[in-house]
Amino acid sequence: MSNLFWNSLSRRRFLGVTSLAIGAAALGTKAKVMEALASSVADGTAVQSIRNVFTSCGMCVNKCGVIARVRNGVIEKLDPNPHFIKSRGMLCARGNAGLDMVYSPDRLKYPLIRTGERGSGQFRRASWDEALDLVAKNLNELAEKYTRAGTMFVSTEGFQEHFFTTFAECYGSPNTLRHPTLCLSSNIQGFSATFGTNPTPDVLNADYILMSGANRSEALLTPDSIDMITGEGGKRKIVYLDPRFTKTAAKADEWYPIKPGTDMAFILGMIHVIVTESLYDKTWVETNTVGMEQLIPHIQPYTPEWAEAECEVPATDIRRIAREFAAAAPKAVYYQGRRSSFFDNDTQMRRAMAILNVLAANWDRPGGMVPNSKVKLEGHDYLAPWYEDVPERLEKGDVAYLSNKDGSWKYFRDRVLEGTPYPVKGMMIYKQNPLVSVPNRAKTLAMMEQMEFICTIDITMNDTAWYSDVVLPESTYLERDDPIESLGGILPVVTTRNAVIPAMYESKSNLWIMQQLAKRLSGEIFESFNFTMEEYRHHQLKGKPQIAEALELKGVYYPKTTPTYGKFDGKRLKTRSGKIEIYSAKYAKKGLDPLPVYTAPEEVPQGKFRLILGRNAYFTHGTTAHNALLDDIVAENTLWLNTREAKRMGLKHGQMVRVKSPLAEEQLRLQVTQKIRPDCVYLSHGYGVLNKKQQLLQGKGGSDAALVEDKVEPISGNVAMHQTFVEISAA
Amino acid sequence: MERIVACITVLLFSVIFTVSAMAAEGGNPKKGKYLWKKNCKVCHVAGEEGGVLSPSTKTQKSWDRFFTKNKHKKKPEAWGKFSEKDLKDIQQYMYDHAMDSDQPETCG
Amino acid sequence: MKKRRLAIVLDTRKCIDCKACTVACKTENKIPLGRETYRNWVSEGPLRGEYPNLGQSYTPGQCMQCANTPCDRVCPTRATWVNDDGIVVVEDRKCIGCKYCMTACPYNARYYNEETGAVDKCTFCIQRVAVGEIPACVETCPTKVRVFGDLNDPESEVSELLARHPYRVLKPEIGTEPFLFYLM
Amino acid sequence: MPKRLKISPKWLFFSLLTCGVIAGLAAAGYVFWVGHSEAYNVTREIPWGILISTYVFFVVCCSGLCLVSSLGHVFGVTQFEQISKRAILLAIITMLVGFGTIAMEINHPIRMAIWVVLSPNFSSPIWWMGALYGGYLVILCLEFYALMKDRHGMASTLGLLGFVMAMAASSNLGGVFGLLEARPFWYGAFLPLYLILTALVSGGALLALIVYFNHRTRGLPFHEGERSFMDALGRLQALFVGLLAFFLIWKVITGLYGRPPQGYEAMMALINGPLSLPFWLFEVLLGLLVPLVFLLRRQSRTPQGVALAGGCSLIGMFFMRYDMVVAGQLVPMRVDVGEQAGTWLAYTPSVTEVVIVLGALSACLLLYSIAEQRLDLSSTHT
Repeated sequence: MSNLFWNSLSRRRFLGVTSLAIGAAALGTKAKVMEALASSVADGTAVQSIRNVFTSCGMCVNKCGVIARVRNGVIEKLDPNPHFIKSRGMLCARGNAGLDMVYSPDRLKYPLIRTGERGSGQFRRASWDEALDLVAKNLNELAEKYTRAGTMFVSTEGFQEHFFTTFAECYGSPNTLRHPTLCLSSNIQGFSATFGTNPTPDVLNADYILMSGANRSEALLTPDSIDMITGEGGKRKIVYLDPRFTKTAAKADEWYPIKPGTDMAFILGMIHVIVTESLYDKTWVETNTVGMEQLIPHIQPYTPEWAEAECEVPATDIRRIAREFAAAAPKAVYYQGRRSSFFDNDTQMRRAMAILNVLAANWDRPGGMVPNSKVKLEGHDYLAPWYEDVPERLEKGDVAYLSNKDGSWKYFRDRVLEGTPYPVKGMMIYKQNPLVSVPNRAKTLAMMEQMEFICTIDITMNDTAWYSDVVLPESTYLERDDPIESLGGILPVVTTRNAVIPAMYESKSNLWIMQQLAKRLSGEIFESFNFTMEEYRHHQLKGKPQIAEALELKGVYYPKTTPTYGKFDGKRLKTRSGKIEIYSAKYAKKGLDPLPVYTAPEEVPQGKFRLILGRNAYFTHGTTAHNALLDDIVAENTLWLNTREAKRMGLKHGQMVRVKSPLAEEQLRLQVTQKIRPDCVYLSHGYGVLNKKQQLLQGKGGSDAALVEDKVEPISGNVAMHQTFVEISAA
Repeated sequence: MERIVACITVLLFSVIFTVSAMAAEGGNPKKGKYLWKKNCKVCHVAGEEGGVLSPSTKTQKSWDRFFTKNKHKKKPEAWGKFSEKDLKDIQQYMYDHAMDSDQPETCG
Repeated sequence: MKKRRLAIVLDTRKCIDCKACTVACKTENKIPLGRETYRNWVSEGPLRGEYPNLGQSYTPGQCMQCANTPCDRVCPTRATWVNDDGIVVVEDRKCIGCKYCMTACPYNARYYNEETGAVDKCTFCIQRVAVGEIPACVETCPTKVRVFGDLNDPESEVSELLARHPYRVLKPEIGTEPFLFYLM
Repeated sequence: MPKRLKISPKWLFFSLLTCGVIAGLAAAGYVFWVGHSEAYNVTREIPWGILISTYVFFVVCCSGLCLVSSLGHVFGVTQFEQISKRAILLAIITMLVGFGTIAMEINHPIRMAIWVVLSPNFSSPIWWMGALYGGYLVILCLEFYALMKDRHGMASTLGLLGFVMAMAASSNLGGVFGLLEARPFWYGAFLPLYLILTALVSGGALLALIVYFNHRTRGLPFHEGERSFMDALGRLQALFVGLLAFFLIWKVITGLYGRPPQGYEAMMALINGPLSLPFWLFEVLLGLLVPLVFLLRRQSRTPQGVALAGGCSLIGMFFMRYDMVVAGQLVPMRVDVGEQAGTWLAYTPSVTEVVIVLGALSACLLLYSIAEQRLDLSSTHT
């Protein structure tokens, strides 16, 4: 009956109940609250039960440190953990809004089994046993019919995702499909091909920062978003390229509304200046890199004047910026950003970025590109059973460098739809919401349509859950004990999650769900899950009592508070040559361009606009749009259109418009603004949902996933989301 | 059009390369992973006889050298229980996940 | 004990308009959900210039805890007053909901809270300040735009900041003597 | 054949008003049920809406009735004495209805009753508003009692006191707005004086209507004395409305001249903005120009003409209050939305607010009509 109780309380009331609680306990007015609190502190007797629990935020990928305050069993407030050096002791709007993830009336509360058509939203409540039995039965049948590769396992990052991928491996499916090819895989590929790893820019100590579309004021990344603003700013300069005047642009020293897809031309132009004017540290480059001799002739045609014609940043500025950048080196950094799913040349664009960083000789230096440190924890050992005759990954060979763990969404989905080389008919989903996050929603729907069984584990009835056969309610990040997690970076930290309150309703941790499924599949599989979270955590910290102690006392462990630079000096890098590779022999061997070769993006056709995507600081991907506290800040996405274009087309700010791409048509409200290039339109991600359950999102905004075509970057398999052209008309 | 051709070329190359690499090595890396975890990791963890070892400890070259030249010199008897095919599988797994392998870093 | 004069000094150049302060305040102070119910805010300044030369500033704000206090003056039932720390407080049970203070406030810092049945406003998180903590907005801010402290203590960070830097207050022409100071 | 139902105008009049009152009460019930934020369109930026402006309309009518009717029994202008009772009675009714309207606007009228006594703030114009109008109501009641009991001495004394109170209360009501430094459109000495003048206009208009409809409904002819009374009232009204026109002209000029910050935008909201329709059509045309035309032309200064001018003035006054209250709040105190910021905020009364206002107007008319039926309000001096 607990669910009914929560249904009957409106959101407003929830916050009201707690305020009444505090009011009643503290005898009425706010002035009295103060007195009561003051006196309770004075004589050391708390009036009521108040607990502070260290935990980690789960609203996005950053995992900032949180202190949750619980009053009489209700989470009252999430505060930043001041000791948490990675997040610099802050908590953003989403982190603060975490309360609504727990107390949202739209939460998934108990296992559901579909009764109507897929997508009809008709489910019935089921017991855990029934639901789990059904999932296990289907997994067994699917393995029987289509081999164990016939079920795909879709998931995204989180402290308990590991158990899901382990389960996939133990079940025997090679087909795990994660988020990186919707995000940063081309970034990782380009930088790793150069440095052997994807290093972290030392934003705090850099004197000169160049950013291409890395919107750090809105796509918050700790500690970069903070360091960008609060770093030693005396000599600091930020040059920012973005087709939109974002909040990062507002904070930058210079902003250029660069033509989308031409950042590589800008970078090559800079490299040209630095190389031809010999503005780089030759000795350093000679000792630490390979391929400079190939770069020098390669870069000759890429003059700033040539670059200007491509990217629309004036040649004089490119020249000046290149010289300023070189002068600031090695404390100059071309910040690579995170999401790089922009264009089909993205890996090579990131290669160019990496090479520019190489020329700044900033590798492993203060204010430069610093390889990540990570605190090593004891790994969880498991032995996945061996199954004969399970084929390779479905999309194996489709991508130049495919991650076995992550796969490539675009190619994988195409293969499922083709049914080659073998059919995939089962879908297990944890935490990812592909109907919102993967471009070309129609294809995702078609893929799900041909599935014989779909099971989603999530905390809310999102679109993907809506189209599933079995929906399992996971407990939120504030209701679970999670594994100890080591977060890499320039200053690595170790953190964890402690259940702030017991799991509400019938929600369960993912570990519990995996254990129950494992048990139902086989004893051999269950062997890999036969432990408690406590045992697991204990094992992770074996021989490291200092970490356990720090987690207990401060909620976070960090081995150092100042960065260590130069730890790779004289050491072999994880590249073929062991050195930094300006020229990539590995790429050459695969028939890829060993040095970045510029290809111009397709021109925007007459009468159309390039659709670009992005974020604001008030929600994370497709996961937090349905949060009442954040909904108060931004309720829907709007279509940005340049003032000049709007005037030309006779469109008014605030009116509804149709956005038509080759795939779909969406309607949303128009935002007329000078903050965008005239040839582009922009919308933020996560709206225009299909489900009828998430109350706050009904009829709000338009879906980017429906509009955006599934173009792809072939080296990393990352999608290219900025290559869709749309028509705009009044609705 | 040119770009499409370029993409297809890249794809073709990558397919051919992967296939040829597989043919040359011939092992099944997944089976290799299973065998490695089942048999080798007992000794190759912290505090055990073999010391910490993982595929990413060595480069692809040194793994190849290990499997063709060294052949577990330190404790040849541990080597004996594997069939030729098993060793090929393990070698493939180690090679595929070596320090300088093509396996990209990931997120989360 | 010497009386305190609590104040916030803001460096708006650091503000990225992430609105963490607004959400932190809403949860800390149990503010009802809604777009009009908030104690603090971040204002997007007017867009300067023409494309492609643009500029914009973001200005967080909340009750300015004015020393010459218009809301205090006009409240018919003395439901609002300035306490010993310089914080403008509202005593809910005396508030009749005439909203005169809302029309009197030059900063639009007050709103009517349907749950408490009284006009509500920023109190520098009085419940936190009472136990020696800092206001939620100050604590949660990623870039630490706000600094909170006692201006009667010459050693405090706020006193030092105001001594060292030029600053402004909002709407000085109205003569409210606000205690939110914006560094320039 | 069913019996033909004969609907007398009187029956129709009373049932319409009763319906209006019932609708108003229903709206009030709805407000108690769902709460103010749901029922009203007032916002944190525009906390005062049509209920406040209607309240101002009523209580200023009340002051005006008193001021103008005092010409009779206080200052001995005998022509005015014939309507003293009616004027005072209507004053009491308008004030009660006005109080009812503001009680709907204030969230906690009962708390108010307690805390204005237990915790008074003497620097608050609203506190003084309550005190002055409260005291004024007592005086009005006593005065009405005295008039009904033919105690002329007492009535005169109380009338004088009421006159002073009416001046104090209406100017203080102007002060409620005029003392807000935050609102340049309202701030200053203008509104207190303006409210006294508008009180006179409203009072005069209402008196003309009372006299006119008293004759019409009872089928009484206008005798010479009454014609001359209406003529005198018309001239007086012409003076008041003419003065008001000058007040308004100077308010507009000072609002535009040099574009004073905020004051200019508020004035532009009236002249060429969201309030331009009520401003030009109702406040200026209907409220000022039409009455002036009727009152200045000798041919049209007939009882009908004066009454018609009064009716127009009164409608104009209603919208004028609305314009004054809303315009002062339309300019944002704070620009929050950068590029998309408009010059003005938006306020349109909700259906509930409008129904309450209609209910209040109906209640006022109904109460007065009932009183006319039940009490002998004819003057003893005629």
